[in-house]
Amino acid sequence: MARKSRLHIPRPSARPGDKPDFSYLDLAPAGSVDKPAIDARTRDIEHLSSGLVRVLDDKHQAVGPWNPNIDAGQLQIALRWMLLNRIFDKRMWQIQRQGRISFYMEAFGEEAVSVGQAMALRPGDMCFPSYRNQALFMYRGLKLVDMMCQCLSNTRDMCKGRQLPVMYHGKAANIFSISGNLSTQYPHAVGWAMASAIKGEDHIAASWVGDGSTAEADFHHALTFAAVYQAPVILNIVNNQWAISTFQGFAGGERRSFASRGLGLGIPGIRVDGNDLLAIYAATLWAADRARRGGGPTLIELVTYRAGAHSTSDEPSTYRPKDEYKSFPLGDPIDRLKQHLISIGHWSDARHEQLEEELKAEVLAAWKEAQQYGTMTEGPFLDPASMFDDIYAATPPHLESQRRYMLEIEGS
Amino acid sequence: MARKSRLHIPRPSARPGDKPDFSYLDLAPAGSVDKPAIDARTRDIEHLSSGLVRVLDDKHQAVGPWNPNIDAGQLQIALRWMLLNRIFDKRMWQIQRQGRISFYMEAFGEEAVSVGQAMALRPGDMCFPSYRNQALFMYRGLKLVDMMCQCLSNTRDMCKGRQLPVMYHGKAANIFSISGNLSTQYPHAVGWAMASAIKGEDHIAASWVGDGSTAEADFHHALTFAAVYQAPVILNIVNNQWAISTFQGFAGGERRSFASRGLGLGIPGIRVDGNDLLAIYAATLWAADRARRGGGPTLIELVTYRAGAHSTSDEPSTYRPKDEYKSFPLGDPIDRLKQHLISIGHWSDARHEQLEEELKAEVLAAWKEAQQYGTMTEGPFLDPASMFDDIYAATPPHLESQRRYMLEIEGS
Amino acid sequence: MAQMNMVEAIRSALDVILDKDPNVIILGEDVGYFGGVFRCTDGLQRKFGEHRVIDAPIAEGGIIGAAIGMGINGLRPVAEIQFADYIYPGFDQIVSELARIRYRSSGDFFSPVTIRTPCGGGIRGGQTHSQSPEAIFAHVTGIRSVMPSNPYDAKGLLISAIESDDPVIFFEPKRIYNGPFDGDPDKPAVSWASHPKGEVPESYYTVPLDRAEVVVAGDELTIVTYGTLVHVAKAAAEEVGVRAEIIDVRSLSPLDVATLASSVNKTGRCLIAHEATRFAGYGAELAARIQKECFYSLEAPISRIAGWDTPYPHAFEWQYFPGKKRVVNGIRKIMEEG
Amino acid sequence: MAQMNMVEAIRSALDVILDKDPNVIILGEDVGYFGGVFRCTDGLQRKFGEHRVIDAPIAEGGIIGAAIGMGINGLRPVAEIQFADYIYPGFDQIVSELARIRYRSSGDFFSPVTIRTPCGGGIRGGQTHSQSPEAIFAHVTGIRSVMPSNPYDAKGLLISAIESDDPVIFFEPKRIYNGPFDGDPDKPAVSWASHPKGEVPESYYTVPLDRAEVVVAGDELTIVTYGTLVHVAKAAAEEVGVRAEIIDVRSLSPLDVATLASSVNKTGRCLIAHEATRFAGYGAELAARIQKECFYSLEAPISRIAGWDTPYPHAFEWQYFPGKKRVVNGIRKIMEEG
Ligand SMILES: Cc1ncc(C[n+]2csc(CCOP(=O)(O)OP(=O)(O)O)c2C)c(N)n1
Ligand SMILES: Cc1ncc(C[n+]2csc(CCOP(=O)(O)OP(=O)(O)O)c2C)c(N)n1
Ligand SMILES: [Mg+2]
Ligand SMILES: [Mg+2]
Repeated sequence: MARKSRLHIPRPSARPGDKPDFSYLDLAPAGSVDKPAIDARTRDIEHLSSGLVRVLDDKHQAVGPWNPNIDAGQLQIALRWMLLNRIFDKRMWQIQRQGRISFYMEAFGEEAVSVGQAMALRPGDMCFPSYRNQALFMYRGLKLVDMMCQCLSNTRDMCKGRQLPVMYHGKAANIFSISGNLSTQYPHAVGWAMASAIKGEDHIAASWVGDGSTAEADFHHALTFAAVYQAPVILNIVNNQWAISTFQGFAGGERRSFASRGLGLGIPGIRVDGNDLLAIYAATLWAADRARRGGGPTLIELVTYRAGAHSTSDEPSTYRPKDEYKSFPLGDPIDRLKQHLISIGHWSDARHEQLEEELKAEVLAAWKEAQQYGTMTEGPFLDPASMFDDIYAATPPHLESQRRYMLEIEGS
Repeated sequence: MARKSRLHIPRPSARPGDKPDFSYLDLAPAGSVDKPAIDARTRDIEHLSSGLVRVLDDKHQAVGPWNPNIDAGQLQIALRWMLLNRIFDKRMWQIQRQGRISFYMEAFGEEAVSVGQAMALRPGDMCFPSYRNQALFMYRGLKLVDMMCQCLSNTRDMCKGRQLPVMYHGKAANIFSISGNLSTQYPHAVGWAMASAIKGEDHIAASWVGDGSTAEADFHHALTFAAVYQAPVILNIVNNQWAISTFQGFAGGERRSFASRGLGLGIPGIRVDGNDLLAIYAATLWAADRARRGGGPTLIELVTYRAGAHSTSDEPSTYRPKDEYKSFPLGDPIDRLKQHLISIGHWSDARHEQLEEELKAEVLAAWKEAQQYGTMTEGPFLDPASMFDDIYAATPPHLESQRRYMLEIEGS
Repeated sequence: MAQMNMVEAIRSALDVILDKDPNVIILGEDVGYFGGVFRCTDGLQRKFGEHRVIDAPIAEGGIIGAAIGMGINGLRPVAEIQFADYIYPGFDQIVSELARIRYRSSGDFFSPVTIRTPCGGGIRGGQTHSQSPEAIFAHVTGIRSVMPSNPYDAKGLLISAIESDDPVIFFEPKRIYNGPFDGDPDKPAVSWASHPKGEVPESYYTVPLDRAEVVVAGDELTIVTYGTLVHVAKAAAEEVGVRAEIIDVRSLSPLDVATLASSVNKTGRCLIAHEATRFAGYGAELAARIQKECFYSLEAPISRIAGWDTPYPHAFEWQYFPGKKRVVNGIRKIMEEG
Repeated sequence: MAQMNMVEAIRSALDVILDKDPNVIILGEDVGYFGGVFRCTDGLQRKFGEHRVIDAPIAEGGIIGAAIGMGINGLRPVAEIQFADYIYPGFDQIVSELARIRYRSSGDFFSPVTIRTPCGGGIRGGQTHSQSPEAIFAHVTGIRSVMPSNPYDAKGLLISAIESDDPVIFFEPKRIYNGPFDGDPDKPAVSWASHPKGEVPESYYTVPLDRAEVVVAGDELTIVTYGTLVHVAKAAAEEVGVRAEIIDVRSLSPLDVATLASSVNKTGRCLIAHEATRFAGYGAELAARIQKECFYSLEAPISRIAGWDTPYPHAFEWQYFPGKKRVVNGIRKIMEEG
C-alpha cells in the first residue's frame, strides 16, 4: 500500500524483555471513594465507575467508608478459602502437567474475587460463573473431591465425562453450569433475575466474565435487558488485564474503565480493587442490597491480574514480561489479607504456614480419594453408554439405536 | 403466582386515547450547548451526550456556537431535498395503498436527518444506511425513477427484483446496500472505515440505525471495534421514539440518552435536535472532521419522531395516541427550516407552494417513466432466469441446472 | 369445537397454557401491548398482564438468552422471533446453550424454552422475510424442531412444545396462517373454515411431538412433506390422479422414521417436498434415511422438490416457490421411472 | 518442495498471499503478536506488520462484520475464528450479510472474506472445542465451504479461497494439523513427512475450489468422505482388503457431483463417512444426491458413518469419533448387502 496505515492498534505497555509498566492503571488511595446510599440515583454515582474502591491501604489497614468491618474470624475464613483455591489450583496444574487430567485453568492472583463475592451473596442467590470462579464452588459447599472427579471425567464426575475439566456446576449450591463459550452466561443471569422478580422473590443473580469477554454480543444483551427491566442482578467484569495473549486494550479498555460500560444504559458501575477482599465484599454487598430492594443491576469491575498462564495450553512468557505480575501495583490478594490480619493481631506467619500445610493435606487427601473413582487411564470407567443420556428429557429412539450400535461395535 | 411481580416494565407516556406527553424528553434551548474543539479529549466532552445541540430557536433564528452559518442558497437546497423526500414518500405510500408496490416505508418527520448529514459528508465517504435514509440516496444523485424501479422490482430495478421495496443501494453514490436485518450495517461501516485507515486514505464511513436497533449485538460489535481501532466512522442513532409498537424505553432509553451509549468505551456522543437541519449539519461536520483527522469515532443521536406508521404493514393508532406527532416538542423539520428561511428573508409561503408543485410534478413524471419499465402486473417483466445470477461470482453448475429446470417448468 | 385459522389456533394454545400454568410467560418483539406483528399474541397481555406477556428489546440473542435464564429459574418461557430470518442473532444461544444445558450438567439444569417463529415465503416478503431455516436446527442435537401444517396441529403441537421439558423450535409457515394454500397464487384465497383441521377445540389438548401423520392414504407413491407443501402436495397428487400417500412430518427432529419407512416400503416410490432450499436441506436427511430403510422396495430414485438454491427473490416469489406445477412434474417423473 | 505439516502449509499460504496481494489482511483473536492458538499465523505479524495481521476483540460477530466492511472497501480479509464451535456468534453476519451482499445488490457490492476455522475433535477438547458444523454452512447459498485433508491441499485451497471473490468458510480439521490420523488414538503419532501430500511447494500455487479428488482408485465400493475421515477410510479399506475408491470431497459447497456419481456408478456401492453428527448432517446431502444420480447402479443402500447424534463428550472421545472400527464395520456390512 502506498500510504501509511492510520489505524490505531492498541499496544500493551510491555512485551517480553521489557520492564513491566502499569502506569496506565488509574489508581486511587484506599478510602478515597465515597459510599453512596443504595438508593442513590445512577446519575449521581457515575464517579464510582472511574474511581477505585479500596479498603486495605498500603499499610494493610482497613480504611474509609467502604470498610465493611467484618470480624477477624470471618476474615480468617476468607483467607482459608483463598488459600485453598490457590493450593488446589497448584496441585491440579501439576496433575495436568503429569498428564493425569487433560486440561486445567487456575485463578492464580484472582482468588479474592470469588471468595469476597461469595461471602456477600445469600445462598438463595444464583451464580452464573466463568471458568475462573472455582472458589465460588468451594465456598458454596462443593467437595474438593467432586471437583477433582469432574476434572478427571471419572465415575463420580458431576458432568458424566461430557465437559472439559473446570466446567463445574452445582445444582444444590445454586451455581449454573460453566460453558466453554465466553459470555453466554451473562444473559442467563439476567433472565434468571427477571424470573425472580416476576415471581416476586428476593433472590438475585450474579454473573462473571473476563475483560476480554466484554466484547461478545451477550455482554451487550445482558446489559440491555438488565437495564430495561431493572433486573436484580450483579454483573461482574474480572479485569485481569489479559485475554489469552491480548491485553485489555483489545477489549476497549484503553480509554475508559470497564465499570463504566453500562453508564449509557443507566447501569451504575463500581470499579473495585480486585485484590482487596474487603473492598470486593463491601462493593458486592452494596450492589446486592441495591438489587434486592428493587434498585436494579450494578456492574462491578474487579481490577486484578492474571498471574498465571491462561490455561495449561498457554505460555504467557511469549507475549508479556515473564514476572509482570510481581510488579502489579495492587499486589497479591492472599498476601494482602494475610498482612492485614497480622497487622490487626489476628494472624501470624506461623499460623499461615500451618494453614497451608493443612490445606495441602486436605487437597492431597481429596486427590487420593478422587482417583479411586477412576482416572484417565485406570478404572473404574464411566459407562460410555451414558453418552446418549440427557440430550433430551427422555432418550428418543434414534439415540437408543445409536447407543445399541455403539455398544455392539465397542464390544466387538 | 402468589407474590406480586417486581419486574420493571417500561411504559410509554401515552397510549391511544391518552393525551400525548413528551415531558420525558430532556430538552434544552437552542444555543445552550458549547462546541468543543475537534481534538478535545473524550472525557472533557461527555456532556455533549446529555445536552441537546440545537441551532434553530423557537423564533426560527439560528443561534449559538453550533450555528454553521450556511448561506441561504444552500439552505434552500436542503429544504428542497427534504420536501422531495416527503413528497416522494407520500406518493409511494399512495402507490402501495393502490396495490401497485408490495410494501413501503417513509421517513415522514425525519427528513432532516438524511439531508443534513448528507450535506456534511464528502462524496468519497461511504454510507451504510438503514431503511429510512431515502434522502441520502436522493442527495447523492440516485434518480427518483431508479428508486421507484427498485420499489417496483421491474426491469430497471437496481436489485433485479431480489429485494423488498426501499432496500436501495448506490455503488457510484457510495451508499451500501440496505439489509432487511437490523443493525448489520453498523459493523460494516466500522470495517470499511478501518480499511480506509489501513490504506491511509482519509475517507470516512457513516452508518445509521434506529433507537430500537441499538439493542442488537451488531451495535455493540460496531462500537467496540470502532473504539479499539479508533476507526474514522460516524455512528448515528436515529431516535424517533418508536420501534414498531415499542417506545424507546424498550431499547434502554428510560435512564440515559442513546448518545451516551459509547461513553464507557471512550466514544464521544452528541445528542442533536433531529428536526433541526442546521444542528444536524453542524454536529455531523464536527464528527466528520474529527474522524478525518484521526480522532476516531463519534456517536450521534438524532432526536426526532416517527410521524408516520412504521411501514405500510403497520397501524400506529393501535399503540400510541393518534396525532402524537403534532405534540412533539421539536416540531416538524421541514416546517422549521422553511420558517427560518422566511424569517431571514430568503423564502416565502408562495415560493414554498410553488416548490411543492414542482416537486410533485417531478415525482409524478418519474412515476410515469418508472412504470414504463414494468409494474407488478404489466410488463415488461424481469427475466426470472436472472434469479440464479449473482449468488456466486460465477454461477456454479448446480444453479445452472436449476435455472434450466425452472425455465422448462415455467415454459410448460 | 370452533373454527380457527392458524393464528387463532396458536393464540388459543397460548391462552390455554398461560391460564393453566402460571410459570408460562411470553417474551418477544411487539408481542405485548400490540399483540405481535402477525397477531398471534393479540389480547394476551390485556388478559394476563404485562409481566407475563412481555415486550422485548430488539435483540433476538438477548431474547433467547434471557428466556434460557428464566427457564433455569423455573419459568416456561415462550419466545417469539418475529421472522425466522431473524433467528440467526440468537443462533449461538440456541446451539451452544439451549441445546446443551441438560447434557453438560448431566440433567441437573435444563431450560424448557419454546421458540416460536414464522417461516416460509409467499407473502411478498423478499429474501429477508421468507426463509425456512429448519435444516440447520434439525442438525442440532438437544433441541426439537416442529412445523405444523394446520390449525388443529398447530395448537396441539404448540401446547406439547411448551409443556415439554425439551427446548423446541416451533416453525409457523406464515403463508398458511389464514388458510390452506395449494401453491397457486392466482386462485382466490381459501379459508381454514373449509378444512377439517380448521376445527379446533377451544380447550386444552395436545398432539404428540414425535409422530408424523399420514394425511392422505395411498399406495402408488409416498410424498413426504411438511408445512405449506402438505397442501401443495395434496393438490398436485389430485391433479395427476395418482394414489399418493401423503405424510406430514410435523416433528422434524427427532423424526418419526417408522411412519415414513412403512409407507415407502408399501408404495415403492418417494417424493420429498419442502419450501427451503434443497442443498443440504432437511429433505436430504429424509432421502438419505428413506433410501437406507427402504432400498429394496424402491422402484425409482427418491426425488426432492424444494426451493431453488437461491435467496427468496421478491419479484420471483412464484417462480421460486415449489408450487403445484413443480410437484406435479415431480410426481409424473417419478411415476414414469423404474 | 518442502515438508510441511498442515499448520505450516496454512501459514505458508498466508505468507505467500500476504506477500503477493497488499490488500490481504488477517484479523482474529490472538492471531497477531502471539501467532494464533494453533500457531497458524506465527511470525506473520512480525513480517507484515500489525496493520496487516491484526489482533481482534473477542467477538466473532464483530470480527466477521468488520471483515465484511473491509472487504467492501477493497481489502481481502482472512478472518480466523479460534474454534469452529465459536463461529455461531458470527452466524447472522455470515448468513444474512456475507452470503447475500452480491445477490441483493445485483453484483454491485461483494465482500471476498475468507473465514478460517479449526474444526473436529480428537484433541480432548470436549463438547465446545470439537464440533464440525459444516452442514449448516453448506445449506447457506452464496458462500463456499471447503475442508482440506492434507497439507498440500490446505495450502492450495486456502490460496484459492482467499483469491476467490466469493466468501469461503475454510474448515481446518485440527486433529490432522500435525499428521495424518487413521482413527486409532493408541498408535504412535504419524507425521506428515510420511505422506506424499506432506510435500508442499514453498511458493504460490492453487488447488481448484470445486473439484473432489479421488485419493485411492478402486472398483468394489466408493467411500465418499473429507477431512480427518479420509485417512480413517483409507486405513479401514486396507484392513478389510476391499478395493475401495476413496473420494475426498474437499469442496463441500458447491459440490463436485460428477466425480462422486461416476465413481458410484462404477462401483455400485457407496459409504459416506464424516465426523460431524449424522442427523441432517452433510452426509445426508451426499446420500440423497448419490442415490438420485446412481439409483440404477446401486447394489446396496448407501450407508453413512458419522459422529453419534450427541455432543462430543470429553471422556468418550474415541467412542464418539467414527474411527476405524466403525468404518470397517460399515464397509463389511455394505459389502455383504445386496
Ligand atoms: C465464544 C468464544 N470465543 C473464543 C473463545 C476462546 N477463548 C477462551 S478463553 C479466551 C480469553 C478470555 O479472556 P477474558 O474474558 O479476559 O477472561 P480470562 O481468561 O482473562 O479470565 C478466549 C479467546 C471461547 N472460549 N469462546
Ligand atoms: C434482526 C431483525 N429483527 C427484527 C426485525 C423486524 N423489525 C423491522 S423494523 C423493526 C423496528 C426497528 O425500530 P428502530 O430501530 O427504532 O427503527 P425505526 O423503524 O424506528 O426507524 C423491527 C423489530 C428485523 N428487520 N431484523
Ligand atoms: Mg482477562
Ligand atoms: Mg425507532
